[in-house]
Amino acid sequence: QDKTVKIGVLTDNSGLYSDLGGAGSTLAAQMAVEDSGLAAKGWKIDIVSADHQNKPDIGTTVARQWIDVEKVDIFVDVLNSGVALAVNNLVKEKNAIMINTGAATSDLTNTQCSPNTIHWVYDTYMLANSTGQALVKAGGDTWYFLTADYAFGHALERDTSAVVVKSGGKVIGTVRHPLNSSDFSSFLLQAQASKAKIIGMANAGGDTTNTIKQAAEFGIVSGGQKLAGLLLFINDVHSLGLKVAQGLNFTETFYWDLNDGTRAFSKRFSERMKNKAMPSMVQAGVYSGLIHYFKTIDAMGGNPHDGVKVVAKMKETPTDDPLFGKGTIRADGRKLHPAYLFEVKKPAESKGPWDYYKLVGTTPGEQAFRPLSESACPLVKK
Amino acid sequence: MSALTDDTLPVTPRAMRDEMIMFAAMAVLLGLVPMSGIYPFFVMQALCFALLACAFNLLIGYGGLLSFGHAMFLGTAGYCSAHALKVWGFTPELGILVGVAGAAALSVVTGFISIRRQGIYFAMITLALSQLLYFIYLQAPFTHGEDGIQGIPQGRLFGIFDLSKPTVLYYVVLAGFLGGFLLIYRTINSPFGEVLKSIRENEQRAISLGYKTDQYKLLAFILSGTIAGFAGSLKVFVAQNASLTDVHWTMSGEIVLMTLVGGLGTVFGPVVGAFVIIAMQQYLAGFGQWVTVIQGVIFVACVLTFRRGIIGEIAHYFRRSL
Amino acid sequence: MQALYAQLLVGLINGSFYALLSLGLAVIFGMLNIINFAHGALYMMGAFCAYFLLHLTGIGYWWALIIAPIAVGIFGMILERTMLQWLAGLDHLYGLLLTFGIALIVQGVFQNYFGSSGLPYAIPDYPEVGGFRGLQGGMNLGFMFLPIYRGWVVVFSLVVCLATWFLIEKTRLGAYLRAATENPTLVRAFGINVPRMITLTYGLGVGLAALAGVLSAPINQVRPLMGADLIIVVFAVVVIGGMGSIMGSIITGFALGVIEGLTKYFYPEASNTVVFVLMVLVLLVKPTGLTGRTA
Amino acid sequence: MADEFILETHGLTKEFAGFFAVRDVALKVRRGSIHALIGPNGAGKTTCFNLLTKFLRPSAGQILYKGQDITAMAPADVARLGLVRSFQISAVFPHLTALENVRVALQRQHGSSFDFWRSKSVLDRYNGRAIELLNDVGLSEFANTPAVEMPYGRKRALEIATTLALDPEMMLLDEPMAGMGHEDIDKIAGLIKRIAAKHTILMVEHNLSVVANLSDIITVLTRGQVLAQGTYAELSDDERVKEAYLGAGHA
Amino acid sequence: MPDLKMAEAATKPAGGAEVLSVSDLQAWYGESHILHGVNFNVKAGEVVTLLGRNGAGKTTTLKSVMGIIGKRSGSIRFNNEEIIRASSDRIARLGIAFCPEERGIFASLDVRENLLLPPVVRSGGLSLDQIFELFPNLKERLNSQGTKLSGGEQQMLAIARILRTGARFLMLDEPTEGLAPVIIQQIGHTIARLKSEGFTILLVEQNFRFASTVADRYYIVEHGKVIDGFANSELSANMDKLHTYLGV
Ligand SMILES: Nc1ncnc2c1ncn2[C@@H]1O[C@H](COP(=O)(O)OP(=O)(O)OP(=O)(O)O)[C@@H](O)[C@H]1O
Ligand SMILES: Nc1ncnc2c1ncn2[C@@H]1O[C@H](COP(=O)(O)OP(=O)(O)OP(=O)(O)O)[C@@H](O)[C@H]1O
Ligand SMILES: [Mg+2]
Ligand SMILES: [Mg+2]
Repeated sequence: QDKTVKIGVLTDNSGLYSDLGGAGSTLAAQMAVEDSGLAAKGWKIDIVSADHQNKPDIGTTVARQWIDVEKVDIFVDVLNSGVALAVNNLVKEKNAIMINTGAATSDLTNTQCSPNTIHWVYDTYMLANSTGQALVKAGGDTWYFLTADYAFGHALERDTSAVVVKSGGKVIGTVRHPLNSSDFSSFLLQAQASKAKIIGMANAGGDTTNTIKQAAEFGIVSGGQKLAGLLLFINDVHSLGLKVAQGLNFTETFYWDLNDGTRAFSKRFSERMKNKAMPSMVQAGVYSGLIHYFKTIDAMGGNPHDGVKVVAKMKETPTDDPLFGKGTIRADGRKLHPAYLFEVKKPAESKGPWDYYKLVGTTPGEQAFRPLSESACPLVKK
Repeated sequence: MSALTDDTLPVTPRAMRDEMIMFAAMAVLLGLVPMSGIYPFFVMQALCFALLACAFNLLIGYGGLLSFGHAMFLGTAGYCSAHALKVWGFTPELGILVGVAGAAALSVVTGFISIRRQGIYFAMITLALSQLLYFIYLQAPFTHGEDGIQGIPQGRLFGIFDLSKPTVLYYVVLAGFLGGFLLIYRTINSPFGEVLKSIRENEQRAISLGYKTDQYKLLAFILSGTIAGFAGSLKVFVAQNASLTDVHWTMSGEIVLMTLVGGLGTVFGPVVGAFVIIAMQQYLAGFGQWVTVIQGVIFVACVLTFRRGIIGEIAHYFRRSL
Repeated sequence: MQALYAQLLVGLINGSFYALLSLGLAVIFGMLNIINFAHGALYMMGAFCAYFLLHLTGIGYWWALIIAPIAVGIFGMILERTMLQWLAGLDHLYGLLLTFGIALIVQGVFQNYFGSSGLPYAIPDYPEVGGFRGLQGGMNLGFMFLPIYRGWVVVFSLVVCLATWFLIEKTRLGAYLRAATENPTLVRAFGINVPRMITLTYGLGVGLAALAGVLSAPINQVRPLMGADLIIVVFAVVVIGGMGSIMGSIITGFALGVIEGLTKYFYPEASNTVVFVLMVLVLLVKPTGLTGRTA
Repeated sequence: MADEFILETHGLTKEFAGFFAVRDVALKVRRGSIHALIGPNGAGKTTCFNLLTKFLRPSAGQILYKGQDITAMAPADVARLGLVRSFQISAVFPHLTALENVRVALQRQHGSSFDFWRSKSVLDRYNGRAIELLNDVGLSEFANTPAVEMPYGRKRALEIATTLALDPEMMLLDEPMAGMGHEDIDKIAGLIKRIAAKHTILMVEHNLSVVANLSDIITVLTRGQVLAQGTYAELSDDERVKEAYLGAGHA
Repeated sequence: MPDLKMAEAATKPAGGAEVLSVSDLQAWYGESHILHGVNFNVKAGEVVTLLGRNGAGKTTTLKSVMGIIGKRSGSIRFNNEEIIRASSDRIARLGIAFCPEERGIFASLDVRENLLLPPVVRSGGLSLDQIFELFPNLKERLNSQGTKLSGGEQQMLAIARILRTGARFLMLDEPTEGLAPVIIQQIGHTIARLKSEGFTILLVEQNFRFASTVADRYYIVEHGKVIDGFANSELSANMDKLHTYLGV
């Protein structure tokens, strides 16, 4: 029996998203290997990692070389939708595996779904759905969108508007800002003037954090309007500081302080991180996904090099790990687990660094993600 | 722009012979790659960038025009080809044609706007134009924004060569590269090239001799942009995607870096530079966070210590032009 | 209509950042003939410097406004002495490439140590004067809520811009610098210590970038890449204003802020591109920019 | 008329922000003559040249070349009509060899300058003519020297060779002898004399012995206006010319 | 070198202390060795002219004294201070002023700024009024861009601006090039006047006729060496030699 596997952590090590994945993803993969106990059972597991610099062509070249030369079996992380979609095609062509924990695009399990890919942590549909639904339910029934003017922003806005309307709310306006703006005051003034209860930020990364910071300055939150982040991570909150970020609402599928399992893992993780950071949901996803993968190949006994076969097996097996709890993987490659709506604590409520979130609501996995009935994935038999 | 060219030596018949020998050696070496066990995709990508850098070098090294927006031709041709191949279902040769035509059209327009500007203004206006284009591509629906055009079919070139076979693809790319390279080489050493050099040296004087210098510069710009576009179209077959990174200004910076490392205004410098930089990107990818820092260090080291570039330094050492 | 006033004012505020940054660039270009691609990185260093001062030593905003530009300025002078100096007399291209490399290094190093998402920096809440706590809070102008801090930014940068303009255009320094750009050997042969003057000027330009960094720290995330994209826009401002023209960049900086503000209001999708379109138009009509000296 | 005078200007005027560098100049250059334009510094001689070769646009007036109105033409077109200039500050292509410098000019005349697909060895057929021209100005030994490495005087000679390569009907020479040593001056003067057999020459020069030796007719310009015109002998007696240009001590 | 010895003998001090003495000066442009041991001296209050063919190394000699040639060796003493190693700004502040042959007018400065550019190193320079009296053209064109001046006006400006600085030792590289005869005469008068006021002047000239009206002594430069020298009084005796050296 061939009991060797190679894991490729393909991530952004140097760019905009390096805090989310980057070195932390590699660490999470290592911890998964250590915790799997497979080495004791005669498995030989190697990890390679590389920086795709958020460039699809670099990503595919590295990935192709990994598959052809280094014999990598499985890709994890693969942040950045552009890179993820490119690698998705390649992995399918070469019959390898991708457990994507970093990309936001829900196309990975919709039009672009593949028998070789599992989308683990989150996607735009889920974020829109969870945040939109929960906030409307809590009384935030008028929305104004601040949307980054490119495909990703449009998708987030479109999905969220649909949810808002479906839940009985109303969208009273939208302003589209260019990607990577440094100043949002004009847009915020327009949002403020709209008097909407919720200002939905359909953007990401630096755009979102700057929006939040400047919203605080223009007294938007203190004026009674609420900011809803449609894609925000704990690292963003950490970098904003509670003073500015307090009161924000948004969805994540992992938080270090959810339960004993998450706390134990996160403590071990952060001790080994250079800057003592807690794991992001992307990094947690790398760990969780690999644990499930290891369980599956161990059960198969060996020869884990047929990607389609392994993924099919993974889909058959229910998932269970300390970070995301029990869950399943659907036919379209979507991993299901609960989505949590968090609100950022006030500075006074926080007990220390990284103690940032209050849990506001939970949506079960089956309701949080795009239902199969709406799926355009050819793998789904209707 | 005279400081740029202090080290270029006049081309003598002997230099041309040296260059032909170098070229033959390069062609043979590259031809042997698939048998050598070297990973062909790496070489293919490097070849595309090498052609791109050569095209850029035509403009700066021989026309004295620094374009800081050459990525726009790469990206435009890439998007055009990708769209033609994927959405319209064109054959590879037609796909390439569409890409090259797109880049050529773009170079006519941008060249017309920028060519009358001098020196640093030229660099800035090309940078601005490419940035303008970047934002357009970011928002245009057919490019799929930051997701890019993915999974482009490779097809059969002229109905014969199956491009999904790496070896076949390799030789097609190699042939494309060598063809482009020869065209550039010929341009540099043509009657037109001579006029271009004299314009770079002293434009006022060239005018007083009756040359309409703008027309010559424009032709050089169009040639350069078109060949850069050809490189972009070839790259589509290698990477099988077309994305925003190819039009971003950092890509333009990389093109400059490649040419600089290899040797500005040398015939083979851009090729060597492209291989070095692409190899670095591939092999440093494992170094993670330090990639950009290392790239920066190379820039600085290059400018400070071997400004002539690798080939330039070698040529200077042997007092040859390469 | 009221909303329009608000947009104009907000545009003016952004304009003051453009003005400060392009002023520094213009000083460095006009006087040293270097296209300082590292400007964005140095701007970022200014912001980080303010952050370190506050979080490591407890030194607050007001002192940071003085210390950070000086510290970063000294860093710039070291760069000039150790690297840029050797490029004197070479083509523009090399200065541009060298500073591009420096920018990559500086940004890369910061990113390695501080991650990409950035660090917080608050608006100063001291001294307390009258009803104001430092520069926090805002006032209602009727047509908009103006954060005090934004008002401060406009006024302060205007003062700095004019002072720099005066220093360079109205004293002998400017003539020395311009002459030294053209023919440093000869100026030196007139008895002027050109290398030292150039070093100090680069320090000044860099200091201006750092100052803009400190000013922006309380309103933008302090991120390693905060200057990377801004720099291209600022280049455009300098080009439109006429490379090397001090007043040109100041005016264009403020004007661009306003134009961008209006675009954000009427056609936000184009607010990133408007500057480049403007630049192409200006250059087509006036090749040397609005106030540029002939090349 | 057009036969007799190859170049005529009427009311030629150039104003720079209120300052008249050239004012209402009527110039007639006879075909086949050597016509000198002299005058104190700042009189407007170079500006005149710039106007004639279209490097500057006249504020007013008209320029006729071979009877054709060239007032609104582009500089390159004027050069193509056979009206070619040299510069007051030497203008060569510094990193090309002397031979290549001359060849660039020869090439322009014979077309094919846009041919980027042909080898430049097609240019070799101009080498013979280029070397001939270099010999004429005494630069044969420098044929393969890059212009930048040549002494100043030789650069001037090279510039003349390059201009001659265009075989212009009319040459405008702006201080061709400036900065040259005596031997060179004699050489170039001889050269100009020889050229003048077939070409018309309009020349600015401060070296009086050269002007005296070479020129058929002299126009004196002061403050942008024509002060006098005549042969050297006529003018050296003219009090106004003495005062404005030659200076008191002039013998 | 019997010639040179003769030359030195012929130029034994006619009075005044040595202001500048250059011995065994060698200079290089990059790789190319241009000056191969130049020897000469200039005494206080003298006008000394370097003559020589194009490319002989006259300009290079002046530039070496000024400290703006990259590589040089030998000895240059100015008022008994060794300056071969000094930086050019320091040399300027010692009181040497240089007017280069390519004029060095700054395009980005207007005429006034060009004129006022060189800092005053010592009192006793010409006032602006005196300068305008000398070169009336400049007064008219004060606000014009420096390089928009006519060639001759630029030459005037280049000379004028160093007269302001108060340096007592002037080096003029072909100051009459491109000037009209009237102006050349004026410059001749100026040099005479400066000399009478105690200025010391080192001149490089092609225009031998002009040089002969102002110079006290001549040195002949050829192939990077001083090969001969004589005083103005010995001029007629040396006319033949001059012919062979310069082709005058
Ligand atoms: N572009 C310009 N802008 C402003 N003034 C100018 C310009 N060009 C020339 N002038 C002025 O016009 C006058 C005539 O200049 P021009 O160069 O024609 O003189 P010139 O007769 O050639 O003198 P020289 O013998 O010294 O070369 C000068 O006073 C000069 O300052
Ligand atoms: N920048 C330079 N690089 C290389 N060689 C140079 C340079 N400048 C001058 N030379 C060479 O040095 C030699 C001496 O030049 P220099 O300028 O001193 O001569 P000169 O006596 O002043 O001549 P001229 O009368 O023409 O001004 C010449 O052979 C010249 O070609
Ligand atoms: Mg003139
Ligand atoms: Mg000289």
